[in-house]
Amino acid sequence: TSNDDSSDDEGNPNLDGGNSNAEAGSNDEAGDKIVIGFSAPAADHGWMASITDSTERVAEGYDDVELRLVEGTNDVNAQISQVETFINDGVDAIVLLPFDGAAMTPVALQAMEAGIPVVNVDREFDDPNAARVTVLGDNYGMGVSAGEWICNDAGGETDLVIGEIQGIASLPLTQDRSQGFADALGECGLEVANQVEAQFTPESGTDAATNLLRALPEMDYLWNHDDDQGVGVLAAIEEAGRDEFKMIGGAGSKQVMESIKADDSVLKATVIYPSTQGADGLKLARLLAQGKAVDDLVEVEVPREVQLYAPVVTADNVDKYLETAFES
Amino acid sequence: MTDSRTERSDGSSLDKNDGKHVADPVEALPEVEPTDSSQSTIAPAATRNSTFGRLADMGFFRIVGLVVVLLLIVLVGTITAGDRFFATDNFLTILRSSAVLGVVAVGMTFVITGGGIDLSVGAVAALASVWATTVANQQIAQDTHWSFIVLVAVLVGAGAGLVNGILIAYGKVVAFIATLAMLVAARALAETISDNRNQSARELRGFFDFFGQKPLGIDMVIWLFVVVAIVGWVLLNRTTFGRRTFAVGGNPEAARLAGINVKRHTTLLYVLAGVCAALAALIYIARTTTGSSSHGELLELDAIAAVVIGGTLLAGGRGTITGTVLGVLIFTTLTNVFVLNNRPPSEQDLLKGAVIVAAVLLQQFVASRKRTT
Amino acid sequence: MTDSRTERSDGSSLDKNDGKHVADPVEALPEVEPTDSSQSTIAPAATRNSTFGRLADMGFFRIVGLVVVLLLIVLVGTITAGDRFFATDNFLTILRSSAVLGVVAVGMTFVITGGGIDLSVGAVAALASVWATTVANQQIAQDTHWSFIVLVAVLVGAGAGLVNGILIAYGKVVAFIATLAMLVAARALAETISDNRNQSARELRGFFDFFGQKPLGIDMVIWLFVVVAIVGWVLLNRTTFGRRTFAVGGNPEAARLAGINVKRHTTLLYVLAGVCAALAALIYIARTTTGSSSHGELLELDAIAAVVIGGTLLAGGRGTITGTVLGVLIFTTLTNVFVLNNRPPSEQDLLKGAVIVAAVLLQQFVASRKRTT
Amino acid sequence: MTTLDKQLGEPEGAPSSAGSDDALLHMRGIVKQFAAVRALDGVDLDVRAGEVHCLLGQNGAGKSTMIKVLSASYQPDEGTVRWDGEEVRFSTPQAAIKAGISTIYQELDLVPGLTVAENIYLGHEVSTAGFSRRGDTNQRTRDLLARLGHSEIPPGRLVGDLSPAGQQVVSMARALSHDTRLLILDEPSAVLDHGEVENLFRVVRSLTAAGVAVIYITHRLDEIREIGDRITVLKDGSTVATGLPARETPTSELIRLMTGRSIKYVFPERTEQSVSAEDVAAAEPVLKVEDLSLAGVFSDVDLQVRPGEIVGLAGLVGSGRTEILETIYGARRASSGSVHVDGKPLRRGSTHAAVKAGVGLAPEERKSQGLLLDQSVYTNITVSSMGRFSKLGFLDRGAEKRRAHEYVESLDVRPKGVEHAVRALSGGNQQKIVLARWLLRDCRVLLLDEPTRGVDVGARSEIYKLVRSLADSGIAVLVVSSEVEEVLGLADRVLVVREGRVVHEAVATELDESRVLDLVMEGTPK
Ligand SMILES: Nc1ncnc2c1ncn2[C@@H]1O[C@H](COP(=O)(O)OP(=O)(O)OP(=O)(O)O)[C@@H](O)[C@H]1O
Ligand SMILES: Nc1ncnc2c1ncn2[C@@H]1O[C@H](COP(=O)(O)OP(=O)(O)OP(=O)(O)O)[C@@H](O)[C@H]1O
Ligand SMILES: [Mg+2]
Ligand SMILES: [Mg+2]
Repeated sequence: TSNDDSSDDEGNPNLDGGNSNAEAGSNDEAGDKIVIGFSAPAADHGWMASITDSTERVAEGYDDVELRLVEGTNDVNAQISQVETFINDGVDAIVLLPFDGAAMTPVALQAMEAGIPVVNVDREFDDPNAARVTVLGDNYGMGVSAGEWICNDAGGETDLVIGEIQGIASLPLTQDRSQGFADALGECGLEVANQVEAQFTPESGTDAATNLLRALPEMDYLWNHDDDQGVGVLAAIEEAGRDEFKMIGGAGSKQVMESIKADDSVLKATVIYPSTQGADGLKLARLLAQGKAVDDLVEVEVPREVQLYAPVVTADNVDKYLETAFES
Repeated sequence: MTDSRTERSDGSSLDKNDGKHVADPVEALPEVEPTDSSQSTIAPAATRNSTFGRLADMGFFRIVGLVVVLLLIVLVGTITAGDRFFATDNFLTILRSSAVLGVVAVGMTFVITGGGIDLSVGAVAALASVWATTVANQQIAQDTHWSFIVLVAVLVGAGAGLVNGILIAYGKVVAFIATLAMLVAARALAETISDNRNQSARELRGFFDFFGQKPLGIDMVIWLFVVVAIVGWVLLNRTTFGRRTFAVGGNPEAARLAGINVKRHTTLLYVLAGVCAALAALIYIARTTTGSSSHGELLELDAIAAVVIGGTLLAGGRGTITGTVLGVLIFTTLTNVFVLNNRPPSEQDLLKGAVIVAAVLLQQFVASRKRTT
Repeated sequence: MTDSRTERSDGSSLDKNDGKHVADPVEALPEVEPTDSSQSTIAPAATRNSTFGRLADMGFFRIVGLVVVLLLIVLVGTITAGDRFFATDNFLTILRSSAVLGVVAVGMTFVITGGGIDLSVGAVAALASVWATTVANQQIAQDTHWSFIVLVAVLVGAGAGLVNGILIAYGKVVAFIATLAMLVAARALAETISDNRNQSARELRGFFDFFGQKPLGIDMVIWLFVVVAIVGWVLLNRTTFGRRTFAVGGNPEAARLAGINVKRHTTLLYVLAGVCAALAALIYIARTTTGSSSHGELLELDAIAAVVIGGTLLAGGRGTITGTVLGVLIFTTLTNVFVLNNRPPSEQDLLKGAVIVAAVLLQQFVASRKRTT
Repeated sequence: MTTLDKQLGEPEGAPSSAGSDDALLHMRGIVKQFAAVRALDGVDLDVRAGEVHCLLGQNGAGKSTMIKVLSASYQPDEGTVRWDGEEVRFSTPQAAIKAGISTIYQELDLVPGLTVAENIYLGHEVSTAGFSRRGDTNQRTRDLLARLGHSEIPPGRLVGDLSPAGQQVVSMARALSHDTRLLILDEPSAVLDHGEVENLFRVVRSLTAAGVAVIYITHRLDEIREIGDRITVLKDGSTVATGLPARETPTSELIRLMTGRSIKYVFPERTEQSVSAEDVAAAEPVLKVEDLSLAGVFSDVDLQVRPGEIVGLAGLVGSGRTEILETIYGARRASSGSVHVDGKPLRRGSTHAAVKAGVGLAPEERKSQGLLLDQSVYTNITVSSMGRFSKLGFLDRGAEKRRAHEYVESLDVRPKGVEHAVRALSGGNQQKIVLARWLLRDCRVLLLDEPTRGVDVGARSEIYKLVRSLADSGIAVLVVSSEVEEVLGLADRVLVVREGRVVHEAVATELDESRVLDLVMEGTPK
């Protein structure tokens, strides 16, 4: 089900723009000078900050790309205005990670109608015509991966207590993750005992975990949607002195992977949610604007949709992923 | 004016025989001999202060201060971003993005002038947007007329405002707390109704046809902002409602003793703010085609900041719609200039904080300079 | 003191020859026969209800109202969650999660009692947490002593408070706006310093060893909260600083005329709030092992709500640390009960809004009942 | 020097050359300019140790501003201050207090949320290392209050709970809690009744006997006779006379100096009513109050006021007269009883209904209850009659200003404009604005609570004439006043209130001052 940008297969972060992959094809050779607008939600946690940073770094690697980076905002009204400004400016392509996919659809349509290709990253528009390319993490798949890992690890037991710490509950991506998690658990006869909400921040992770640990005095597995908040979750677990359960994380921060590698806590695995989506989006946008195609595909156009894979990282395979990991 | 005075100076009104019926109480007043006042008693100050010292003038100088700030930002924008900034399209973009904040800030101006504060406007806008776009309501709107969802939104906003107003005016809960509770509750209700999902309103053809119009090349949402601002200005400055708002905010006890129904008036102010939030919800729907419980987060703080920067007194009793509109434009133009100049996000916020403070200080400086001259 | 008075009571000061030196003029007053005063009607209300009527008593009844609310929540918790709720461990959990809000709310109580407001506390806590845990500072702390990062945090908090205070007291920028600007700017600065990353402080062994202790089985962060609350209580109720805080908040003009340096005092209040925010930052670091620019989001609103629910007057002049602590506990206990019962977040918020309003209304009811009896 | 000074020649009766040396305080050429107003325009003042120096002047003459300059609440723009032989410039109120200048301001400047003891020692708390010593503070407070003759005020009582008179005592105690060499009293008697004023004078006398200098500001000329030594008269921000002997200078002369004109009677002259007493008696009462009670404050008040009649409520401070007026007006909700205006019952607890029915109230505390201080004169005048100037809710501001201007003219409010903020007006002129509001409204019933408190002699007689002519025009007037002379002079009928009950009712001409005082005091609680 997954398609992937070439770089990930080699376990080699292609974040240095044109250099690393240069021999792979001609795509990274300088083309027409283009301007790309990039807008994302407020970089209020590591994953989101990494989205912006990696995009910026990739853009810096291309001499032919001028990146217009605007202040991340969680106000759709402000984000709409940013895109409108891009349209007024007549940029060559727009990479958009919407705070709210549906709400940003009209203005994305407007951009497309104005002839500016839009690359939609992570949070999906509700109209397929609003984006030329959609780069998606697999949120539902993330939940499924986490659930399947637990099912495997549990080895058929069914009276297990499972906790879940969500990210911001009102985001569709959170609901997708929880849905995937519940569905996968259902396959092996398990269900979530208690679900609490955090806000992708360490502080909210601590608060949510503290209370969850009270609510579930005995627990077998805990899935935490996000490794940024996971820092706080782990601190709360230590504070409570609990270690009777196994925890699986989400997103795949460097710190978490190091911890998995060291095997020094309840954290045994994490499900990757690539923070390089923005950078991928930028690369595709560049190709679109310069009329190129993806090198490794036979197809002469940039594909319509790219969905990134959500692998589970454990102590066994952590080395493979450690380098692409973001710092939370 | 002058004739009526000469009429009276003949002294006939001192005739006390028909004392029972007095058409004009002024007639009944004792006369002061003109010689007295001419002799000396006019305070030296009185003659001097005919041009200064007027309340309206102070307001005027504050507005001048704001215009200066706005022009400075425009200047910086033009220098740094040239045509990209100074273009009709860009100005329309600025105005479109001002619409939500502007509409809410007009309502907030009334509440603050009346001595209150409303932290719930953003959450109420979210609630109204969600409530108006439920499947059921969209169905009714399609069966009847698209304006049905306008009606629903306005009713939700007014209802939330009414609850705020009643808690504050009759329940004597302090406004900050009552509206903070409403903030929390309204957003939670919006989440419950929408089940945390975006509610697409794309099928409401009539609604989007209406908001898609551009009379004189200007978007409908901008017209809505303009109309709200003008109506707000007239209401505040030219009607008894506005006059009462100043009185209630300036000294509620004195207003009450002057015969104003302070509680009812206070309640109405929050209803007004709620209706403005509902209009903002319509703008959200028009611009995003969705109703969502996450609309308008932190909108209340921006609105209060814009209102206060505009020169409305946070303690109540003094308020200006013109200032509020300028405050809103300062905010949105500033953001626009940042966007055009590609500044890193954190720097933008740092500068935004500085500009807020600078705007307030500059206003005070201009006003105080004018006062001492 | 007493000796100096007896010295003077010999009446020598009545000698007008050395009129330049006048002793305590009060001594010059003749004693009045008791009959005189008993006839006076100057304080009839005083004689009428000597036991009630003191506002301190009013405060007492407000506290009773809060305790009732808290007990109700505890009751609900015990009924619905049984042992899982009513257990020492759980109470410690509640207290641990109260620490941040509690420490900040104590500082906020001072600011609000002094007639101000501070919206920047959450952002300042974030800034202090980030600044104290930069690589460079952690290195210095490891080379010297872990308390170096405490020092850095406190200095950052005090510095931010100082800027707030100077802008407000000397620059005459209204507190809401000045601290809102600080909120925006401090968070932006925190993001810049940390580059939006969590800064792990795990290597600070000494720091975590210290905060890992549990004297009497109670976590260090809880002790910190307790100490701050007690120091705050003493400072507010038993010192001239506290007395002056009431005066500055209750009637700043009167305070000025009484010779209090109102501007300096106001500035100190914001510094105090900044220091409390810095202590909260330390608790964040201790509990999450990271400094992060995302710490303390919306903390200011929760703190203000807790303070006002506790019975401190938002307009200034009346404040209670006991009430604030109860307000904080009501909030955190409520959340705990919800989580133990596995209620969805939106329902929690809906009820939270209702509880805020109910707590305020109940307090008023209890207080007004007692006043009329 | 102003032209007026030249007219008057040298300030009269001042042994200025001799006085300057032994003067404790010596102020010369003080100028204070506010935004638009030159409040002080070269004022001179000499005060000697051990004297009571009275400061006289019309409302707005600059008396309060002068003493605020002295106490360093304001900084003067020009002029010199010599204190105890040395030229000084106090930079903060604290500095003035330290030098021995204590002030009781016209607006009681206390903190309502602090206790009596805390207020008295505010700014110089009794403390050790920053910790307040409450026991000591309370003990000292008790001593102070006892010496002031008010040991019944508990040190722990909140000041906000005290009556204005009680607050005045606290202010006094606060002033005396410092080592005072000069005590400034700005209209202290305004909120005090007869007995309290006596008590105040006793305190003042013992202070001067101890060598303390006192500056005393009042609008009641009889008080000056009783307590004053010398007088300085201010007019329009400058000194027109200084060092006048307080007991010898004739009243007419003082009034002439203050106002620039002669006024015969300070208190209203008993003139025959234009409408005969029989006519009034025959008329149906406009205001009818039956069995009105407010739990814990007053009970079973019955009274009637007929058109053209002025009814006075006499009583001690704190006897509940203010509450009676406020309850009639609906500002407080009566616990029982009824109020009828023109035969129609008034809704309880609604000022709105009262105003609609034609009732107006000029409240006791005009700054906190009567006026929108930061708003213009004309909005303050028209606030209760907005309906008259509006169509469909839209106001005709031109008409408002014109009408307001007429009242400003006819009531001789100064300055004359209608667009400046009421805050800038002096006390007496502010009172006129409140009255103008109800004149404009065409009230049927007018409730006046202490209508001449803080009002100068000139304005006072104008207000008396005004009230009388209003009554003559058919309005029913109910007046509360703590000045017995005023009640007797102004009212047709007098009700005496004691401890929340009407204890006596009589036609004014049948009463005299001592009789009223007796009735007022009789059986006060022991
Ligand atoms: N803060 C101020 N701003 C502007 N004008 C002021 C201010 N304070 C006083 N004034 C003006 O200064 C003049 C003197 O006022 P002041 O209060 O000293 O009078 P006063 O003699 O004490 O009168 P009263 O007897 O009514 O108390 C008045 O015209 C008044 O309007
Ligand atoms: N808000 C209040 N709380 C408690 N007691 C009050 C309050 N207001 C007034 N009182 C008391 O009610 C009584 C009546 O006061 P009121 O002010 O009506 O007297 P008054 O006759 O009008 O005297 P004054 O001449 O001072 O106006 C006094 O004992 C006063 O202390
Ligand atoms: Mg005065
Ligand atoms: Mg009274």
